[in-house]
Amino acid sequence: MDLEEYRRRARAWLVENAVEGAEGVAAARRFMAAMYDAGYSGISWPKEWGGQGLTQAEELAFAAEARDFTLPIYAFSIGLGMCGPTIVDLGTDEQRRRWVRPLLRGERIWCQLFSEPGAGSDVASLQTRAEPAEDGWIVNGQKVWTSVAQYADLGLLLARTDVEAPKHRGLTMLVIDMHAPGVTVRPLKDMSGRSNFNEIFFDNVHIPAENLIGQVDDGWSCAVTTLLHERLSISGGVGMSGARDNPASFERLREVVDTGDPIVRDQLVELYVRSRALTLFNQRLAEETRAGVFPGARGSAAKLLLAELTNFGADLAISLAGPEAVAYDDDGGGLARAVSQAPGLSLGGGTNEIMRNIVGDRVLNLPPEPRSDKNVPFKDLKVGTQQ
Amino acid sequence: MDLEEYRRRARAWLVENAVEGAEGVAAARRFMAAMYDAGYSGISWPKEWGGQGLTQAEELAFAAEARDFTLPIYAFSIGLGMCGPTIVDLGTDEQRRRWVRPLLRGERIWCQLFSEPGAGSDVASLQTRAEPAEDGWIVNGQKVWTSVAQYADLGLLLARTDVEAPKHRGLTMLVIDMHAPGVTVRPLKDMSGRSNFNEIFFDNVHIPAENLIGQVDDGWSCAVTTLLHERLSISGGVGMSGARDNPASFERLREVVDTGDPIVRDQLVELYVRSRALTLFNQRLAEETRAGVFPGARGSAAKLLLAELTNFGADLAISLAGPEAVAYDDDGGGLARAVSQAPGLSLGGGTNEIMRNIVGDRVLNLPPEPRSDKNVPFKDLKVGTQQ
Amino acid sequence: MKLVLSQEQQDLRGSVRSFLASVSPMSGVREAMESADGYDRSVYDRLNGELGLAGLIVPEEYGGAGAGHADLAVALEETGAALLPGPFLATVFATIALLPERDKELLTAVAGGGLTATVVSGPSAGPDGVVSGIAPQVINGLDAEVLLVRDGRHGLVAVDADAGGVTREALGTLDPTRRQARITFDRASGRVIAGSAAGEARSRDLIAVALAAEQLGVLRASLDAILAYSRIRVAFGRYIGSYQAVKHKLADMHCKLEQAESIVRHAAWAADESPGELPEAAALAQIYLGRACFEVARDHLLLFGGIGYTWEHDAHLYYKRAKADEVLLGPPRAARARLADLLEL
Amino acid sequence: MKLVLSQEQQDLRGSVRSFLASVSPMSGVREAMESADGYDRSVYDRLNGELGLAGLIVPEEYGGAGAGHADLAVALEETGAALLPGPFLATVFATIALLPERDKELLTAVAGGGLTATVVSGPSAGPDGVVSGIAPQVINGLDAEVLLVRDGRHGLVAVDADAGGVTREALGTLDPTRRQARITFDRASGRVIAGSAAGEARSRDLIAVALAAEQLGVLRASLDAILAYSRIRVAFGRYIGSYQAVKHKLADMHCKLEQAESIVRHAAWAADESPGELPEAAALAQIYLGRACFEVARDHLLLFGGIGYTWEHDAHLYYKRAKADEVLLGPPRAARARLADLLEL
Repeated sequence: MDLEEYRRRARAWLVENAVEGAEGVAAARRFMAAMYDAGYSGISWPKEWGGQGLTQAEELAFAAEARDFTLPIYAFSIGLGMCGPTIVDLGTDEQRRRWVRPLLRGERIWCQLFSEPGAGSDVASLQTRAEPAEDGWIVNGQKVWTSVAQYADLGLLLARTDVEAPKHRGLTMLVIDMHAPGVTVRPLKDMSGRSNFNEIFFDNVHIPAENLIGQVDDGWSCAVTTLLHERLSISGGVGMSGARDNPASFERLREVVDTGDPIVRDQLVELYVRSRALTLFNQRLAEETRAGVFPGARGSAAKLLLAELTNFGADLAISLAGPEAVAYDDDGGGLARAVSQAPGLSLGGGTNEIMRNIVGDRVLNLPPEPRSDKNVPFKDLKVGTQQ
Repeated sequence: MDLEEYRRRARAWLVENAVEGAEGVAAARRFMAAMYDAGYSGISWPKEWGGQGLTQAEELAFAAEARDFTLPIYAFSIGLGMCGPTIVDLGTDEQRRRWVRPLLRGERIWCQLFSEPGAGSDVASLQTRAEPAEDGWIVNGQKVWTSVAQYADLGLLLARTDVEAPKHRGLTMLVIDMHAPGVTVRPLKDMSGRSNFNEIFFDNVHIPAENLIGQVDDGWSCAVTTLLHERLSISGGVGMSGARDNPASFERLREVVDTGDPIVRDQLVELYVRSRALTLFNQRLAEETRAGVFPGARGSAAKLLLAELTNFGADLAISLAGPEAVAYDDDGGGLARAVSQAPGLSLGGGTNEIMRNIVGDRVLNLPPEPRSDKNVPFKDLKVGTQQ
Repeated sequence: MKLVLSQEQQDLRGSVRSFLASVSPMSGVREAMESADGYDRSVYDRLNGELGLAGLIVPEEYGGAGAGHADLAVALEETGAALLPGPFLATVFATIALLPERDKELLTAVAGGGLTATVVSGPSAGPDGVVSGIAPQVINGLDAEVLLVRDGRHGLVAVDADAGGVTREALGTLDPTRRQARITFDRASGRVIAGSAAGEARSRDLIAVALAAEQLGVLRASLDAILAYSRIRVAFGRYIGSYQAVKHKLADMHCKLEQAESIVRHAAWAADESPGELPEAAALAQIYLGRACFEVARDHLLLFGGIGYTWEHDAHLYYKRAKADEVLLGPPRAARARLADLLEL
Repeated sequence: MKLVLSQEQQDLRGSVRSFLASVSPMSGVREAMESADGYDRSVYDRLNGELGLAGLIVPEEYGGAGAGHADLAVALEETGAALLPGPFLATVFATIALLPERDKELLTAVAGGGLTATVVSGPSAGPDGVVSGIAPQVINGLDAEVLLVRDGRHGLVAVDADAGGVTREALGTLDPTRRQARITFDRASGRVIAGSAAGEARSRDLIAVALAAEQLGVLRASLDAILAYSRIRVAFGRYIGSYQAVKHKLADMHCKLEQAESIVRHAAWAADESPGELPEAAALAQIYLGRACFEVARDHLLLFGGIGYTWEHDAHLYYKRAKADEVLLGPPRAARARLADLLEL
């Protein structure tokens, strides 16, 4: 089947099945199961573990068609974007068998447990401890910024197993049962008033030995794999869609502001120029990907630009709309929400500063900054907030 | 005499003596001598060495009046702003006697010899050597960015006397006779086509022992004194005058661009806002200075803002004026010159990056960046450009 | 020109600052903003009772302190820095509107600290003081006891907030620390206070300067908060303030603060001492402070990293106040167009 | 849509790049810009003789290569990166203006590499081809052998540069690598080449895309130069590229390059394959590249430090080309207003 035919059939399936208004976790599970049965879950994942064994080309073709629909699979985004690919890359066959197919069929929801209050940009300075115990580990500590944890069955955890080693060399990756005794999930309210994230507390949680991913104390290299998948899954979608959903987008804004004012017109042009510049960059990256050139760290440039554009747009929108944007009836407030959510894009998935470091180091091959924290035993290291 | 009376008399003297059109070094010497005789040279400098022994208040009052005139004393600016104050602060009485009065009377022109091709922002990594010789030193090396060196009689030199010591601890400050054998001054053409700077080459130049300023190998602390005077003398004048001389200033630009266009009007407003913001900041610093609160490193913020404003204004001016700004008759080209000279303000007297470091470290008391070059013998240090 | 604080002004700053730190710390602000009224009336009463802030610029003959706008700016900088909820700024605006008319009744009541008021634009009034029309957005419209309707033809009309024909509806706001309301007037009766065009123009400028002073406080408090954090937060083994990415951004924010303070001091000085310079100085203050305050508040939030994105952290309250303040008196382009007119461009 | 180079285009890029590196290195550019003519005619002849660049987009029936605008963009990116002096861009503009009219005589001459031309705006022509008026600024006006006068009513008029009534005066220029002239026409005789409004509109868009391609080259070369330097220059014991102040600025410059390249590829693709999208794509390219190219060239110069401020260093040549290019087709606000019209704002 050629790609056009694949795309046509995918679209037909989506038209039939991606009905509006399906919400909640149960609907998500049902939709994942339907996608799996139709062969659209894990399109480029290995057939052996439950995928379809097709190429990136088909994966991208389906994604391109899916952009016109709202698929109710948000709860699976972390599993599909990060955890699943990590298991496929680094798991044992036994682990792949246990976890990949249930994920693709919507039976297991995953979350990712890396960030901590004292370890944001600097993930490797995390303090959650996993201590050896009979037939496995006992985990104590706290995680934060965890999406979909409130629904999750399983979590991909990074914990410290050796405090004598330098910080990158004493971490281990484990899969944790989110329903196990001692796991507490607490929603975290963000500045826009939503609770899309959670805090997770571990109080003597037992993890069985067979849930180890990779090697003990080699968790950092596993995490690098996961983070690579995270960045690809963020930058893959950036700037490609969603303009109609964003009240601060050029398309929506032009309908509400006074374009008779030359200054307003000129500022809308500026927003258009920046939006279009990023859209075309993303389209070029997508073309390259289809041609077999993977964006790698260049995706961090796209992510940085999206964060800046989102903040620029929300700020501009309110300045153009004026007082009514900040005091409104129940049906208003779209722009206020936009400006309250915009900073999230500059913080989630790596701050703007981290993105610039990545672009500088990995795309431009600039000399690295001297590091003082690489060879010090973790227990002697300054981490987090020091009063 | 109260300050108002002082100011009135100063103005009367300036009206009488600061005639337009006086140019050249001979005129500068004559004008300095006249200023000295009238008591306006070295107003706040110690009486003992040739100054007037008055306070900063009188110094600032005279400077404020002088802004409305063009004093032909450019050749003495380095001596008055940096070298002289360093001699007054750090010289022996014998040195003060020898050098201060001749400077104030216009008999000796000074230049400052710190920067080198491999040591710009990082002045302390300079490589010019001063080796002990009979009754003094022998100097070899090269300096660059030296204003008024083509007229100079004397130079304040920073040279390396110990390559075994860490870079800040092997420097010595010396006064060099610019007419001595082995000193070559070559004009350096800048990007605007002017030759306001020079390169200086030293080929076995002898400096007598009595020309040592401070202690051997303690030149860095002497240089810090000089650089402090430099920054004060730059920031003291910034944003306070010269708008009429700058074709990219708000005042000049408003006369030539199409203010009927709302976009042009809005951009002129932006230029006005930024110019006024800096002017008022400088006026506040001046008020504080008059009240006895010295700006210190806050002057670096003013210098940074002036550099950014100058570049912003020149860039904007050409964008507003359009094609005619970049292709012109003999009597045009003012804006082209402005945009060619603007970067100079971001580079001379410390780059924008150095200014931000200073503001961050000394005004905001932020933690210092780790330094790897402080305790390494200079001869083992990487400096300059490494092919 | 006077761009530095006098000793008296430094004392005023100190007393307002320490008062707010003890009486309205951020924990109190959060309680107040989540309460039904949105502010703590007892804090407001103590502010006026103990510090006499409501009467600060009211002439002594009406029971006020007779202080100048430069003094008012010092106080507003502190209430801004503390994100004080409640009708203090709204009442300052109303006081400014009343000053040129020297309305004894209301000025005396305000100076006594017993009256809250707010300025209302939109509705129109007849010469008999009967007001009709809608004011789409009124700051502290639910809190004010007197509504000062500004009518282009008949000057100010004071309407009792409880008067017949007055309907007030709460609005949703970006800034949770300052409430707004829509107020509908349906033949509501008020008292006409004569007004002049010159008085109105000056009031508008003084209101812009007062807001700019609050914004200066918001800006400064944002910068101070992130400066403190950047000295204690570690990433990759170093304090984040030692990284150039952070340090240089903070240096740029400091540059904005230096200029912002200079502009506010100048505008407040002009308000007191050089009325001819006031219109330009006020427009400059509105334009510069609106932008600089938001930019600094935004960057301070971003530099906090993930913690700054949480509801529990205070960063978003400064960010939202800054953005709401930037458009409080209209879209920024309106102030810019006004400055262009003043400059005769 | 096609935003990545084909193998043929990569080959074209390689051959133009290596040709220019050997035939017109920066030392040659400096000699040329200081010479009387401002460029080296032999370089121009070899460019056309060996690479056939002048005829690249001329249809094969007139002796050209019949290539598309996407190919032209690749070539112009390289001549831009090399700051090639001389009438290449001017002749490309003239060729673009001639294309819709398919004027055999001139297209054949251009394709042969033997003719230099430039487009002239300002003067007006009669139906008999007699031209009068002043063209205040014409790029390579002294170098061109044929002046293509664009008259709103009668289309293009080709005037011999040596014709009677034509007076050419050299102008001072910000950019020393591209000369401009004022040309006065006093009843000069030319040949009328019929022109259509549609053809003229398309030509204007294509000229904007061609210039944007040159600007992409200037941008990329500036960034490459400072990237290389930041890897070898040491300050305070470290390579300057390891400092976040430098690294993060370079990352932002790279982001501009990525977007700039995407925009140029898209506009060139639209020129060849999707004429309906061309006007918007061309306006976008003119706006984005004008600004991004100057900003990157400026920042590259500043990051070089003092050495970048010297005449001997090449940084200022890129900076000046970038600024001159930004206003070559008019002030930026004109392109922005045009885009607003196209977007029906």
